[in-house]
Amino acid sequence: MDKETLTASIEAILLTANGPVAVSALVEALDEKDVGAEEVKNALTSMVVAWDRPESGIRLEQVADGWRCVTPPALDIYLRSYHGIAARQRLSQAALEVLAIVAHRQPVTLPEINFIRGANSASVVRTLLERKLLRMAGRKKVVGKPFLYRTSKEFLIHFGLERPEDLPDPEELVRDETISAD
Amino acid sequence: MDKETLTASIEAILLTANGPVAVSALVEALDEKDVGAEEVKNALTSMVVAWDRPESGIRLEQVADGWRCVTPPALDIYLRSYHGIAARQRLSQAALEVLAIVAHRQPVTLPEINFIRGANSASVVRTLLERKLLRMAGRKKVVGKPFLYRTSKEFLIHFGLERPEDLPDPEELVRDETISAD
Amino acid sequence: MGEGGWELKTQNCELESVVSIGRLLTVYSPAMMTTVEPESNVPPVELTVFSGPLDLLLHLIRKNEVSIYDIPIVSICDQYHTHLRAMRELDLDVAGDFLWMASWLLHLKSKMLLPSVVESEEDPRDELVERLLAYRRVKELASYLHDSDIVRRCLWAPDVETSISSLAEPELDWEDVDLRLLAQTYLEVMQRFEASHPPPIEVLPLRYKVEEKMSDIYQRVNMDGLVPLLRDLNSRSDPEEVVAVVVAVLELVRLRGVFAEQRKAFAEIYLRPGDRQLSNRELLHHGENSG
Repeated sequence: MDKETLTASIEAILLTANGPVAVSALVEALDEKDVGAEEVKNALTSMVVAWDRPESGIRLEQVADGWRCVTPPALDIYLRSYHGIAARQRLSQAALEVLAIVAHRQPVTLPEINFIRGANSASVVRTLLERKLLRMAGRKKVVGKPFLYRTSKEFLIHFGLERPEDLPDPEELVRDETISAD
Repeated sequence: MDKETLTASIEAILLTANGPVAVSALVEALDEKDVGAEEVKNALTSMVVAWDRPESGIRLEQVADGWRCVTPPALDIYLRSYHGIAARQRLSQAALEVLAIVAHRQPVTLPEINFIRGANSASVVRTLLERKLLRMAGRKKVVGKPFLYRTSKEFLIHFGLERPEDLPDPEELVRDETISAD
Repeated sequence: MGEGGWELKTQNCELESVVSIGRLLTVYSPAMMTTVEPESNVPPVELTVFSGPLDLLLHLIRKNEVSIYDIPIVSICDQYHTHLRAMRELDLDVAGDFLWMASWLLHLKSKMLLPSVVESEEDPRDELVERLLAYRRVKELASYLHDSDIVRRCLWAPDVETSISSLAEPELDWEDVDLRLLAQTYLEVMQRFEASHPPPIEVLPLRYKVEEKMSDIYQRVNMDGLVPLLRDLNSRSDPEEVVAVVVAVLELVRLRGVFAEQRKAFAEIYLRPGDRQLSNRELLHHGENSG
């Protein structure tokens, strides 16, 4: 397979795929003798550069253990205008806190979340489950068998992370020990 | 609006639109003083040329009611191959329904599943057996001795459960899983 | 401390943006401030003042510019209670979590006021400090996620058709199928099943026994010689009784114990004695069949 067809095939797959595409899936789909993970990765890296131009309406990003195409944030205003979307529901402070706790300590139960936040988080957790940013991941082997929660693939995609571990260490985010950072 | 942003915006709209986009819709979405139908048409014509290269995985074409992006037919073979692979990681709504029925009523026979779903589920059950999410568990002692199905060990692992009995009561789970855990 | 403890309303505007809606008050933490931008035409419905008691405590510590490791419990406790009072005056729903923290602070305050008996005794504030530090880390991460969300929510994924039509991938990602989705799907399937298989109509036994009505009418006809059926039916208000009477009459006519006559359509139906004498057994036998 020549380099041009390789690039074209990857582009076509990424644009029609439903979510991030793993390199291994690309290699398997192309199924050509001379195409290995290295070739695919090289092609992807060149594409990242090639697409990063002001006249390009699409970018390539690495997220949730795969690659996906997205539009640049600056074009959101025109896209919202075309698709007729006035506003999106945003995440409340409580929701962001619950996400932070789950992302950092998963798998985690609701009583644990409540304790860390110092506030009841039942309805927030439910909303986040409905928005598919959290998912249930079994039950903890303690009295009452509380459900365990994890962040979902959707969470990684939304926040642009490859893995939950890629979130910054909150310890480093705290800038001042005496006066709480803001 | 400069020419580059114009091109990028049009590209982003075309790629995220589901179906052909009329020039008038583009003009309306961009809603800028200096952008008229002429500018948009010129940009589109330049894009047709720019995208028509061997390393491009997408083409721009004019159809009856506007402009749309399509993948070149030569890449069909790779797209088919990729989407086949992707389907393996995914589950159809029918498969999820069968899985839910077996999970909550196991052991259960195919005629029973068919009766509840109101649709023949033989091929779905076969797929779920192949994916090792269901397993056969003997035959029911009724006329015809139909096979009984249960969820598999893989199923339990995926949902983080130790035993099938740990599966929560669906009514309770959906109503107040987050409240009762308090 | 200003009136009702809401001095941040006037003094700390650059830190906390305060939106007054009637008597209700919305305080956005700094992280939330950026989202107050009129991206939406939906008014902010969330009237949480602080996202929890720990959030309020952190705010007080920052405002007093004191160290988190050496919290002046007495003064912070008083300020905390002033805030609670203000929240109640504003009719805000003060959650139990806030009250629980209030009592903990009171407990700490009393301990701090007691002369320390043993020098090496553990600082009663240790647990609180630990929880505040843990919560602050959560807040930092939440603020990072917030900033990320602001940019990332502006990204759109492509939706390109292929020249081949049958490519539609199954819609569900197996990785994201969890217990909740499974339970929801099960309930939907069962709802659909119940909707297409409505329960059989339950036939309740008549409250009036046909055989009773039969002997009743049979006796009346034989006694009076002539009974106007429609007038009789009109005098009965319970439809179930009307049904029982009609069935009883039909049965009596069938058994030839009673004759029914009507001169013309819609005219009165007269019952008169038939040409057979009915035994009690015949009247009761019917009852056995109709239950």
